[in-house]
Amino acid sequence: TAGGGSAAAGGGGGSAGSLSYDDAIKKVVAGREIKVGFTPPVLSENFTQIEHAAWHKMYEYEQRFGCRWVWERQAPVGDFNAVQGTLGIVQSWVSRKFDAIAVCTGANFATVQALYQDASDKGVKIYQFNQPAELYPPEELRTVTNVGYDNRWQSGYLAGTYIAEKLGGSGNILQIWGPSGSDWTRGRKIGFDKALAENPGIKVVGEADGGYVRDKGFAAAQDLLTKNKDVDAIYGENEEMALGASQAIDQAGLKHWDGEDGILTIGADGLVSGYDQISAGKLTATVDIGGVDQGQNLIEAIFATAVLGETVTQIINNPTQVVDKTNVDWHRAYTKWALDVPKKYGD
Amino acid sequence: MNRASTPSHAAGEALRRRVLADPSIGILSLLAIASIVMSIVEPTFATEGNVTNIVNTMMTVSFLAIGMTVVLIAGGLDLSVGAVMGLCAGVAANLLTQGLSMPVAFAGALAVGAGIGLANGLLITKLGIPDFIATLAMMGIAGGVLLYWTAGVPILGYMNQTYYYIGGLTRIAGPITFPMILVVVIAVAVGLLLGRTRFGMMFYAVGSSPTGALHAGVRVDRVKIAAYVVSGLMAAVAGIHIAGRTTTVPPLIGNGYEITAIAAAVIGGASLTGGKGHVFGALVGALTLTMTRNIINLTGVESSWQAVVTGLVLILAVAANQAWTVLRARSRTKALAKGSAATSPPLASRTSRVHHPSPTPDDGVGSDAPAAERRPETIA
Amino acid sequence: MGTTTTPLEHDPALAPAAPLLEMSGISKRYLGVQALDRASLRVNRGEIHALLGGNGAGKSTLLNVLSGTVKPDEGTIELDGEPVSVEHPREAHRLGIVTIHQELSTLPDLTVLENILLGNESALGARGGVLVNRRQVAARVAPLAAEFGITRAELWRPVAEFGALKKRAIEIVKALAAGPKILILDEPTSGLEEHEKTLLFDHMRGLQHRGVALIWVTHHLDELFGLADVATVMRDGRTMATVRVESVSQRELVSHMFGGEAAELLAAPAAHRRSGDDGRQAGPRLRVTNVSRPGVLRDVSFDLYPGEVLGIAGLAGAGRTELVRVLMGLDKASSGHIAIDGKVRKLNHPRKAYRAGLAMVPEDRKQMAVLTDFSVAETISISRLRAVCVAGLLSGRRERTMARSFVQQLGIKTPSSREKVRNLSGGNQQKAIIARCLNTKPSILIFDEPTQGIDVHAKAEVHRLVRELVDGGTSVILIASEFSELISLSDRVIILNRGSLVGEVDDIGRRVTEDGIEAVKDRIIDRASRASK
Amino acid sequence: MSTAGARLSRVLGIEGLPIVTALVAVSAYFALTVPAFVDGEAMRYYLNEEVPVFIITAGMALVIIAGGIDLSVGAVLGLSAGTSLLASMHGADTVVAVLVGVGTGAAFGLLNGLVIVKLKLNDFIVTLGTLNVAAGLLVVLTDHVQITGTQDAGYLAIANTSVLTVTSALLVAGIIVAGLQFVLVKSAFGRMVRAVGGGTAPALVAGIDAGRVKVWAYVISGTLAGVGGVLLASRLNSVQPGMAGGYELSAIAAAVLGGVSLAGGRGAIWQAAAGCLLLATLKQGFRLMGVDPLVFSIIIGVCILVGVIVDRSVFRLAVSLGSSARSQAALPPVQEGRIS
Ligand SMILES: Nc1ncnc2c1ncn2[C@@H]1O[C@H](COP(=O)(O)OP(=O)(O)OP(=O)(O)O)[C@@H](O)[C@H]1O
Ligand SMILES: Nc1ncnc2c1ncn2[C@@H]1O[C@H](COP(=O)(O)OP(=O)(O)OP(=O)(O)O)[C@@H](O)[C@H]1O
Ligand SMILES: [Mg+2]
Ligand SMILES: [Mg+2]
Repeated sequence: TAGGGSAAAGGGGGSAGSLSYDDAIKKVVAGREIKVGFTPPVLSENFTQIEHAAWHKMYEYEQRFGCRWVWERQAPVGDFNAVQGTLGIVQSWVSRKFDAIAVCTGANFATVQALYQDASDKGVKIYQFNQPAELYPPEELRTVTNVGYDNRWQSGYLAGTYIAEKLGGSGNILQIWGPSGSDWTRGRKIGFDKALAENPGIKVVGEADGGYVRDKGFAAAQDLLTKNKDVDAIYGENEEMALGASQAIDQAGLKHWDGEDGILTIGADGLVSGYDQISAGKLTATVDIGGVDQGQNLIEAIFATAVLGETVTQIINNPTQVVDKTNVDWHRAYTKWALDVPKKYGD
Repeated sequence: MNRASTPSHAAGEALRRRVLADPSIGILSLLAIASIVMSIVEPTFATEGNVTNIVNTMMTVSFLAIGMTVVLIAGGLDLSVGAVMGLCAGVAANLLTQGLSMPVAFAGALAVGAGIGLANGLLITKLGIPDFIATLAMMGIAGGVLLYWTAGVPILGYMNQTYYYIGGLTRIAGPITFPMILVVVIAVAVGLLLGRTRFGMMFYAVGSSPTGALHAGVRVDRVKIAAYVVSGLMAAVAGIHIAGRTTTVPPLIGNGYEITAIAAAVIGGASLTGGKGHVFGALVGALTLTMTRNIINLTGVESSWQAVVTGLVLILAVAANQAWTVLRARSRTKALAKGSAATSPPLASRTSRVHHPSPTPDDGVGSDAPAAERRPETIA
Repeated sequence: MGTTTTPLEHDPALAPAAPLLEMSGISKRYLGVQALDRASLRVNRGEIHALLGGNGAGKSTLLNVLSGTVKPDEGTIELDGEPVSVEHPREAHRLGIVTIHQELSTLPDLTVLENILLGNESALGARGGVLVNRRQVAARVAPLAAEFGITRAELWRPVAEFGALKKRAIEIVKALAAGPKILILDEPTSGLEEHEKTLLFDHMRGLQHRGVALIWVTHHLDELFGLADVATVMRDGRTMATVRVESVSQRELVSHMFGGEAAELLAAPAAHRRSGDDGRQAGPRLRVTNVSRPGVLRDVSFDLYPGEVLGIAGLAGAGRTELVRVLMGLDKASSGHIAIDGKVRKLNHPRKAYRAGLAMVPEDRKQMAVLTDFSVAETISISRLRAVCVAGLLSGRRERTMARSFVQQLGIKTPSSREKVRNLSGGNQQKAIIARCLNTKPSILIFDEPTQGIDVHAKAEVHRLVRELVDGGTSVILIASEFSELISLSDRVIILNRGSLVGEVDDIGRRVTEDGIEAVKDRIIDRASRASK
Repeated sequence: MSTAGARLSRVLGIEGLPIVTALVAVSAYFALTVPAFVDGEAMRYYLNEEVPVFIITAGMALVIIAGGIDLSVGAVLGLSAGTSLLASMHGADTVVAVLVGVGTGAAFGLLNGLVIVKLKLNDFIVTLGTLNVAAGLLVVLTDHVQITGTQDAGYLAIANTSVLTVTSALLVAGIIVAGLQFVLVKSAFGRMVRAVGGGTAPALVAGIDAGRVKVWAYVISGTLAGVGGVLLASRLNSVQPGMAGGYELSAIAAAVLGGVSLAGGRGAIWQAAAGCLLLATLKQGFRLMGVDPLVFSIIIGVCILVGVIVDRSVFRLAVSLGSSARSQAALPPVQEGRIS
């Protein structure tokens, strides 16, 4: 299910790999150096997972095709509001004539598209990853491709329907949102609201701002739980806040969801730390947004387009899944495999 | 008159005056009113569960605000506390994951906090760097070190039974948690230090007038450095606590806490011009901020409006303190006016006048130190 | 005359084998100013040693070196024949050197008790434990404090609540409580009231008898006689002479201080005083009617005529400063009105007061007058920026030209008109403030303690200035705690007592010639200090 | 004392010399070691990016010199961008849209000034409060979502027109800094700002309407935040909640780095702007060198410290050269620089 028709990806699909095929690619690559800039909106566990997954693929291609990767990661330093920093970072890579720039940013759409246009005019290829591109008209996208997932249906809607399904279509829920009103929030909200609309028995009885961080999510959930005794589920827009909510349940002496009963908690990201809590029964579920696949597909797309000159589809969506106790083990194993890299790049 | 000159009465009077002169009384009354209104409007507000939630939630800010208050009293400012808290949380957590014992891990965190405090103090006093800049740079450095060190990945897997107590997640008895006890112990200790010891007096002296303190033989630099060390230590305590409360240490854990700490300290009566403030006020400030959030969440203020409400509460809080100071000063002036008309001896009337260290005409200028402390009668 | 100017070293009677304190070769340079140039000072045990000199002579700097607040560029200090280094005030305290600084250095946010306690812990027996037993200390301090008018209750109040006078008293109590070996008093009496001065002098004598050495800076040469034993005179950072006070005249001291003939230096213009009702036919320039302010002023009414010096007499706290603050729009009167040239004005802001032709030289120079970081030129121009504007823009050249003329006119000692005012000596700062007021060409100029801290020469100049001003038609309101100064300058004196106007003495010139200055003074003091009904 | 020493001392004592030297040295270093640094377009880009901070730094410097502090500027800038862009999106005329944005800023400045001066409330907390209010209003206004897309070409041209190789936004920023500096040193208002910043009491006694001067300083700061907002909205053609958050700290850091004293009364607008430029240059230089962002904030922190330390040492050197034998700083024995 890796994103569309890349020859390299296809080649990689055959596990043995054809020697002559690899040699042919090697000839094209001719030991060249590929300069890639990677800029997440913030440094976090999620983006570290994506980056490490990318390194796996890079290492593989390095071994097989003899390309040499120059990897540089920069992120806007500061909090979630420091989004404009991305612009300067991308611009500096453009001036330094990088081959490919992979961007995930909270900076606003129109501005970054102008910047991308400018970059591609100068022969620098731009890729987005983990970016809610689905919220914008595809014809306005100025990237080579967008490796990600659809936040509406592959995250918000999944979480909403999961709650509805587990609660049997009726129950009271709390929502804890981040303060930013970012595109991710927007997308997830659309999907979540759709799920709510399909399940009129689910009532949102309280919502609060959890600042995307655990302690604030914790405090917010505590407050909401004080007011609303009869709560069946808590949706945390990101996993940190959902984990905070899970702590609030413990503190209030309430019961975690055991499959039939208790308070269900669900977040979104797919972090190892979250999976551990799922195993421990503290977090009911999370949406794995497919970070590992994103990282690998990003490199595949870069190699196919920037090196081989192929084209790829404009949107490459990766599989996502609600992870709960039933499937947490392989998701965790997959992520842990990604984190355990054979080689680090960019040092 | 005779009674007034017995020392015990004078001291009692001093205590009463101190309490009444405390601007945080203003905000306390506001909190009291808000609590009464809330318990009528929202029945869950006055429940034991909610109250313990509020108290447990305010702990982190309380630790930081106590340290910040000490620095503000000594005429400084510490913007690095949030980042230092995060770094110390990281140090404690990391040392635990390395298999070190809790005392060692916590000592490590405290040492880092104190060390950074010391560095701040040295930069400010010995190299003459403005406190705002030195601690802002230190905020960048401490935050950056944690980020670099963790590569953005939260530190996990250090929690154990004891740490659940330290984080306040497991209660000790009834609603009492360890951080509550700790905050009381620290508040009493720092309160005694500030209010009852020679050393504490020096903090106020240095913040009040560095030159005056110097003339009195105070080693101004050392006192200032000590204040920053206290602040660093309190940041470390807050870090150790928050690592236990959140059970993981994400690298950006301390973001924004510096401003919260300053706001709490100032709401509690500390002044950015130095020389004023006390520990009790710091706790009142932390309570104010925590209660605001709690009330917002309980009343279901739409999340879009939360920041607006928070901002207005901040202004209201300092306005309440100000109003209290003004009301008190005015009532005193009135009493004095009456007194001088009556048969007070010349000396008494002369000495009991309210003097104004700075002139502020009726359209006067507000400033950092609540201006009414200087000129009581101008808000008409 | 030659004998009296002989420096100490040559007078065997003045040079016992081992002086208590010997400072020698002390130099200190600031950017552009040689504050001290190999200055020396030699003080014996049990001696009251006056340190004299014009403003900016370097007295404070020299004493600051001794008290550890200024590090000298070179020079040595010997105490009891042992070389000592005083790197920090703390060391000075340890050596028994205690200072009452020229500028108030009380700590506003601390209580009076804490102010007295800080740095005096051992002397006050508060060393016991880490915790300070304030009550015990209060009991110990109270008797001394009471002598200086500080009640027990006041010990527990923050110093910020008190006026300048009380702060001075607090500093004195603090210093006395320290039980010093050497007590430095840098103009300790500025702003003090007559009886407090007397009290302080008594204490000084008491200390002297106990073998304490006192170094005393003053500009009131008349106070020296009968109190000080020895005087050292400084000029331009150098020690000019050390003399026995009993064998020298004021006149000689003045010529040491300024070099030249004292008579010329101090020549006051023939006091042309107004008498009776000259200039009154035109009507009052200022009419104050029933002005009250709760707790401070009660129903104060008076007139001020053109070309007149109106003195306001009163004891400390009588409300003199408060009255002029109301006139200047710094405080609000609760009732009453103020008319200027027959027109009632609402002076609710100093800006309006200036516009109405008022200007004020305030009492507390450091807090109320000196603009941080302003140069001499900028200070002088600030109240009337229009005058230095060309086409709406400030012209630095015009500003400095104007400033220079004032610097010359008032003899302000400054390296240049660009020098920061706060770097000038106290007296010269005062002159700069006066220049600022003069620059607004006021029709009513208020002087609140104008000669506080300024040297005899400058004082004579200020007096001359006041006369010149009134001769030019300006009206002057003068507040001076020193009644002889007030009487010698005023045409008329009104007397305030606890916020009420209790009397008026007019035609002072005539009365002084008829009854003598002391009689007039007694009459005023009597009115000012009588307890009102 | 040698005259050469004295002359050197005078030169070293010149205000603003350290910041200019630092700026020149840092730029020269990057120009020599990082080829991309001198690339005209890259330079234009990073300068352009810095415009909003540049503009609010000027206002911030004015407020600090007047003895205050304005923490709200970042949030107000964001809100002004929002109101202005929304106005334009709803078909308001270019001029009207600009006025709406600038007016939003001015209104917040006036609010800050009046509350601080008339109610005599603590400036730090009041502006922290209005920071939250402005940031919250932007969230409400945008309803959590990024707003985007005015059709008004005139509006978009405000920041994006090229004038003699620089963008109009940069030009506006330059004019603002120069203008405000001019006002500070050449106008009566500027002189009064310095007087009030040095101390309210002596300023009042000298007949200055200190309250009004302070209110005006806040109004100017707010207005400039409004201007910055309009420029930002015009450049990006979109606005999102949380925009420009944290700019206030950069502005304060820049101002102080440029020698503006937080105690009030001292400093210059151009020096603050130079401080801002220095921070931006460091950021750009390290970015182009490919420095790991994880050590980025550490490096910037260290650079700030080193910068200020060098500044102080130069000052000390100046003083000691002017002094005869043993060097002795005329720095006050105690640092009294505090937030006023
Ligand atoms: N630091 C200060 N700032 C502003 N005003 C002050 C300050 N200190 C004293 N004052 C004012 O100056 C006066 C000084 O009070 P003090 O007790 O010295 O009496 P005084 O000036 O001799 O008496 P009078 O009130 O008669 O002038 C007080 O009236 C007080 O209002
Ligand atoms: N911190 C400083 N910076 C620059 N110049 C200074 C400083 N302190 C004092 N000076 C200068 O040193 C000289 C001596 O000043 P000092 O204060 O010792 O005089 P003084 O004799 O005490 O005068 P006064 O009688 O006016 O108090 C003056 O010219 C003064 O301007
Ligand atoms: Mg002096
Ligand atoms: Mg007075």
